[in-house]
Amino acid sequence: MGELLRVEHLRKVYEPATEAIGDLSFTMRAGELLCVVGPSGCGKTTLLKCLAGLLRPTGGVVEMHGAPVTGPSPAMAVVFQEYGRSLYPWLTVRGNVELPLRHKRLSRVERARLVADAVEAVGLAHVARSHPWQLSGGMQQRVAIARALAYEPDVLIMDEPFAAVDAQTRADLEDLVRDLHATRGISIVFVTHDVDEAVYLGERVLVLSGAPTRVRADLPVDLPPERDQRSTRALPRFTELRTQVYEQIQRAKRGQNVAP
Amino acid sequence: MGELLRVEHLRKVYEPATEAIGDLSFTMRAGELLCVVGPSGCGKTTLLKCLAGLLRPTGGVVEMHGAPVTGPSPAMAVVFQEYGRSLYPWLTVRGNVELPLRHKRLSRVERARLVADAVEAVGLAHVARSHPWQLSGGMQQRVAIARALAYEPDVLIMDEPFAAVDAQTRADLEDLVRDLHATRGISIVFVTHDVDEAVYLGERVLVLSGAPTRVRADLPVDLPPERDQRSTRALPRFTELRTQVYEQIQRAKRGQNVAP
Amino acid sequence: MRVRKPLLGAAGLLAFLVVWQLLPALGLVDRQYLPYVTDVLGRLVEELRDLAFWRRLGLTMSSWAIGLTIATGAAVVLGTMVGLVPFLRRATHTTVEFLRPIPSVALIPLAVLLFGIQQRAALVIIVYASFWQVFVQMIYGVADVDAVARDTARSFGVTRRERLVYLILPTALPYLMTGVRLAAAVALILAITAEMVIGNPGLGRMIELSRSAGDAVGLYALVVVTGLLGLLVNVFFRFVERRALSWHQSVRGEEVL
Amino acid sequence: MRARLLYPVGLPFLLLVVWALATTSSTNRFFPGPAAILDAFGETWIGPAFVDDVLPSLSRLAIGIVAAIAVGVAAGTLIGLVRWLRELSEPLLEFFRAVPPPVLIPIAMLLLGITDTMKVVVIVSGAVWPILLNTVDGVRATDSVQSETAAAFRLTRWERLRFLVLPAASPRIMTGVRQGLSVALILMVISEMFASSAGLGYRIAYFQRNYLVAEMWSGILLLGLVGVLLAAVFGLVERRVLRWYHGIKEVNRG
Amino acid sequence: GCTDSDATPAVQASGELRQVRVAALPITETAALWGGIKAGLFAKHGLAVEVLPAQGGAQAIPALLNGDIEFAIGQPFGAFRADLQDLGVVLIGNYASSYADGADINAVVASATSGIARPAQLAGRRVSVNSLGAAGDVTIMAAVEKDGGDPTTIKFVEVAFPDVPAQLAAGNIDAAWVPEPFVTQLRGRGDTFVVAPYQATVPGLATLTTLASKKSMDADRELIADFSAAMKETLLWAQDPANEAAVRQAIKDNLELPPPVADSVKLPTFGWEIDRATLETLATLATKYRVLDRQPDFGRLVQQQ
Ligand SMILES: Nc1ncnc2c1ncn2[C@@H]1O[C@H](COP(=O)(O)OP(=O)(O)OP(=O)(O)O)[C@@H](O)[C@H]1O
Ligand SMILES: Nc1ncnc2c1ncn2[C@@H]1O[C@H](COP(=O)(O)OP(=O)(O)OP(=O)(O)O)[C@@H](O)[C@H]1O
Ligand SMILES: [Mg+2]
Ligand SMILES: [Mg+2]
Repeated sequence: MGELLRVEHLRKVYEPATEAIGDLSFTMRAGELLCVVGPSGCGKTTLLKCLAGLLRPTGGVVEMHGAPVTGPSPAMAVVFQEYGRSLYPWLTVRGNVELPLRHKRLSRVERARLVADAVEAVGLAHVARSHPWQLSGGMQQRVAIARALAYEPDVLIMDEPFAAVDAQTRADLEDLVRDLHATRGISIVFVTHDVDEAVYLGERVLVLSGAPTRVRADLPVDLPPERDQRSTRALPRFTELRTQVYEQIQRAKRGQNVAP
Repeated sequence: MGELLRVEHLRKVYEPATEAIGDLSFTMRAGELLCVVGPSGCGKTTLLKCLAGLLRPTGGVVEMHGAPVTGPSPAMAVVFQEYGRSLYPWLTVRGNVELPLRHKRLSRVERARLVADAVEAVGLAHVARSHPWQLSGGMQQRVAIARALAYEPDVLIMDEPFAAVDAQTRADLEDLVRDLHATRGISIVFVTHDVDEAVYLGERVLVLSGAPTRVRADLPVDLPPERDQRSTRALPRFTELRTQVYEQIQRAKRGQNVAP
Repeated sequence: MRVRKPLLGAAGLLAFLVVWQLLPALGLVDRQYLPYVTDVLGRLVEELRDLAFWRRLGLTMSSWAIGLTIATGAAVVLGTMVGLVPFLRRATHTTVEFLRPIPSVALIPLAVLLFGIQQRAALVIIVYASFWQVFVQMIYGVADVDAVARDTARSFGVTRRERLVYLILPTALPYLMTGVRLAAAVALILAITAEMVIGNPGLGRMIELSRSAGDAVGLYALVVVTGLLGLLVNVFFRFVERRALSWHQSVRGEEVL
Repeated sequence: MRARLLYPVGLPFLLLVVWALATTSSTNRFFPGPAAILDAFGETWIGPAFVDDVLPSLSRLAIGIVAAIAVGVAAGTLIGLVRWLRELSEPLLEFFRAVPPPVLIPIAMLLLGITDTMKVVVIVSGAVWPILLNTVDGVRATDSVQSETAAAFRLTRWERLRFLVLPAASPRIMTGVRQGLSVALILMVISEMFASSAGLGYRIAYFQRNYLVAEMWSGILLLGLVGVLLAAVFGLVERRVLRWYHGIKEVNRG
Repeated sequence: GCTDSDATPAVQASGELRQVRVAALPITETAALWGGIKAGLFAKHGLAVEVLPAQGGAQAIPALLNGDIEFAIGQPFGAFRADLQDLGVVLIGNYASSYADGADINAVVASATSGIARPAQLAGRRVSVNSLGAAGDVTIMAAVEKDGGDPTTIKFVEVAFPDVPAQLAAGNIDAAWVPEPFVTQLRGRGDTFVVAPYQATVPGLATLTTLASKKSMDADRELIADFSAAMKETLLWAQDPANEAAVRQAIKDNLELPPPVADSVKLPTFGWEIDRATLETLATLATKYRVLDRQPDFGRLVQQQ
């Protein structure tokens, strides 16, 4: 598979003077599952917004399939960190999930099926007719996830998508994501604060330094592609990797310089 | 120490027909640190709002220090799950933290010190003059935490307060909470989805069933009161407890009935 | 970037002036009824050099300012109260709906009866008309407080007064700003209309005089003056708004791609 | 149930009583009592006057309101969304907004004749401003995360309008419409005070000129009633359009 | 440099003058009053008069009744209406009248395209007056009937005098009742003079009269007497051709009229004596055409001073 994303010397300064991203370079293959971790406030959300074409970088290049990203691409879906605010209170759960499908020339039946499947997958079939403000925090977050799933994107960008759900649901959703990735070959960029999650899900973990952020470490996850909540997490290599990532974050937080 | 909270046959139905809390009874001692876990959407936030006097129960009793709770008490501080919306965009970080202190007859100097300490404690001293919408998600959440800390409450109610912060910061904040509890004797009700966190922090873990919620299990955490991120988590008893809690949640999700 | 906005605005005005000049020039409208812009502007300059004009302008603007201040003050206080207390809101609903649409013009005889042919009569009319603009906005604004934000205030035991100052008023501020801008325009319109109808001295009377004299150029010059006044008022309130609402989406929100 | 009836009529009834008491003790001819006005109301408005004066006025009002809403929302949305357009047109709009409608009537009469169209245009020319301004503000205040969501999912222009911009601005738009309604009613009266020989506004002006004080007050009463009726209809529409919004408010009060 | 068009040489008479407020329409006819004040005729009688512009009886009469003003100068029809409502208004004198013969001060003018040449042809057409239900439409109806037309078919609309030329030209109305200077202006551009309705039906009809309230009549006889004497003198002064220039100067000083118009505008007959007969005729016509439902009580309304 070819190169999907290329980020080179990316830099983003929020006016007047907050340097969120210092100088960031990495590439990502098509079909890869890349996890991004880093200290709070280091610039992960900012990076995702630049990748998704929602924010114009101050400097550097973001390329997708070799062409510079100038705006949101139709092949991409995003799950926002601020899940609550990304749902439209005037639409029901179903309406929110269906909304992005409207311009996807699908038959009515097809569309209904996609929506129903996605809502089912996140375990919200029983509240499909409720409005978002009638749901709990975790349920709202799952609506946002369902919306992205139903959209059937080629690239899925997720910003701490499981922050507000319980351990069991989280495990189920993690497996759902792995499954999507494996069967449909979707490329996924996944931001998380949970180091175990990053290692369990990712094929590669990108550790970012504190703001202004740089790449602090780029660790390939050499676990078998067939993963399982029990056995994979019990592997010694898993523990090794998670310790490695954890230490990198800790150093990033302490602001140590990146080894060249 | 005496009884702080008594909840008896609590029931809450959202109009028209969502039964969030079925029949909930438990008590809590003053100075206790109680962790609440349960499946997503089971009614944890609803419970906290009832405890805080923000929501009127449909049935049952909530008593604090022997008197029924009819409205918010000045001795209580709450960290909301929807941290973003609980911050006022027209105030700076400092302004947000300072706001609840204004009616606390403190000298200006004293107040400034409290604010500075709290903001420092959550690691946001460098952005004290920014507005909340200029901050990342995790930073916003920490502002909400700082606000509750500066308030110096007797009872602290926290609804997934660390959902959006990185592993390292989370560990630091966990220790901060343990420390507050130990040195100042604050009573804390702490909702979390992280089972490890619940066991590490709590003196007792309350596991709730799926909605309409009941108490599924009420487990005392018999770990030594002196805890430490490395050694405590490495204790065999810790692993035992976390497996216990995890299994209870899993069963709760599968909707099995509570053993009487 | 700073200069872009006024430049564009000026371009808009200029285009309008050109169209105006062309209408009579191409014979689409008789110039007796729609005189050339150049003539009107010429007259305007003449007026601007006349002290009497400034005196009348002063009279009109002082009624405007006094009326607007009273109306805004009263509406903010009453609107906040009615908006916050459900009992008041429900009890006053029909009465408000009844009183609001009563044309201020129809109240002129009443005002004259109470206060005579004086500035105070005009003030009553101005206050009455502009009060409702702010009042309605205030009620809506006060009701728009975010639930989580409000619960936050309640749970921290923030006092009533502080809640008002730090939560409710900031939430209602964008609404208030719109209300005041609307009210400022309405007050100006009524200051002038009242002078036209009641006949107390000011710009309105000048307009009525040029009208009855069939002096189209003078009439349009004065209409332009009223328009310009409205513009100045808006520039002023926009400035205040940018100051007061720097945190608000509509002010900071221009960055999204 | 009792409270539901008590709230809408309670305060008006109280005011009516105060008024009646005040007028029995005073002999001022310009303040007739409620009984006299009610008499005049029956004599003046019930009968052919309703068809000749009131109905045409109301239909012009209705057309004017619909047109003002259409123009105000369409233009407001466009201006709110397109920054350069806003900057281009803002001074111009402010300019026109400040021109008193009575001054515009002769010009409108010239261009459109002494027709119903002229009166409708006058109504629109005043009622459109609150709607337009509120729409602009509402559109501009759309939540940033919500618009980012729309951008990320590549909603088309039309979908964005239909599912994001208009619903998000709808609470503000409804505030504007509510204010526009009363302005429209006022302008209906003013437009009939010029170049007219029938209509509700004309009648009121006529009574006023002829010191038919009770009749004049009955006209004002009728206007007030029309206002209440408009507000009631508006309330119904608003509750439908803003169901989600009131839903949230409802939950918050819970 | 700057100008100040308000700055008129102050003619403040010294001494103890009694303040009097008079409401008058801002029209050319008021020139007699302004001129008389400037000429010091009121000061001679111990009065300092302030002229308040009122837009018509609807504004002036409430102010008169609540004591905000002492006198008002207005059309007799306003006084008729007020009397019918028992408001307690009295006519204490005349002010201006139309001409019994010769070119009158107002007329019905038809647009050239309407083809109207005589009063009877107004039947069934759109005719404008400045205010419905007053002397204008009553006398026009009488004139049409006199000429053999059906007055009930005329469609009257209200158009303010200054708007008439444009509306006539646009074809929105067929004919209009206008005073000077509009009559001259319209005829000058080719519109047709149809009839002078006052002259045709009630020659010499009063156009403006002086009003006071019954209350002040009873309470302050001295003021009424002083003011009446001053008014009488003023109107005589204004009627004197020797003072015409001063009267026209008063127009220029107080109204924003272009000087050529102010110099050429036709002035009415000024005089203090009320011609009660013409007023009664007018009221009779008004009752006939159902503009009024009964006759005012002239015995109490007219109190010539
Ligand atoms: N709109 C904004 N204006 C100004 N500064 C901003 C804005 N958004 C973010 N920042 C700043 O940019 C930096 C990076 O923010 P970002 O949201 O990308 O962090 P993050 O890595 O997503 O953090 P978290 O894990 O807490 O969500 C932070 O220091 C923040 O204060
Ligand atoms: N305002 C509301 N109106 C109607 N139903 C509501 C409302 N708020 C919550 N609910 C329902 O009540 C139930 C419990 O909600 P609650 O927010 O208490 O869950 P929670 O335990 O906090 O979940 P999470 O962990 O996802 O935050 C859910 O089924 C939710 O749909
Ligand atoms: Mg983030
Ligand atoms: Mg919750």
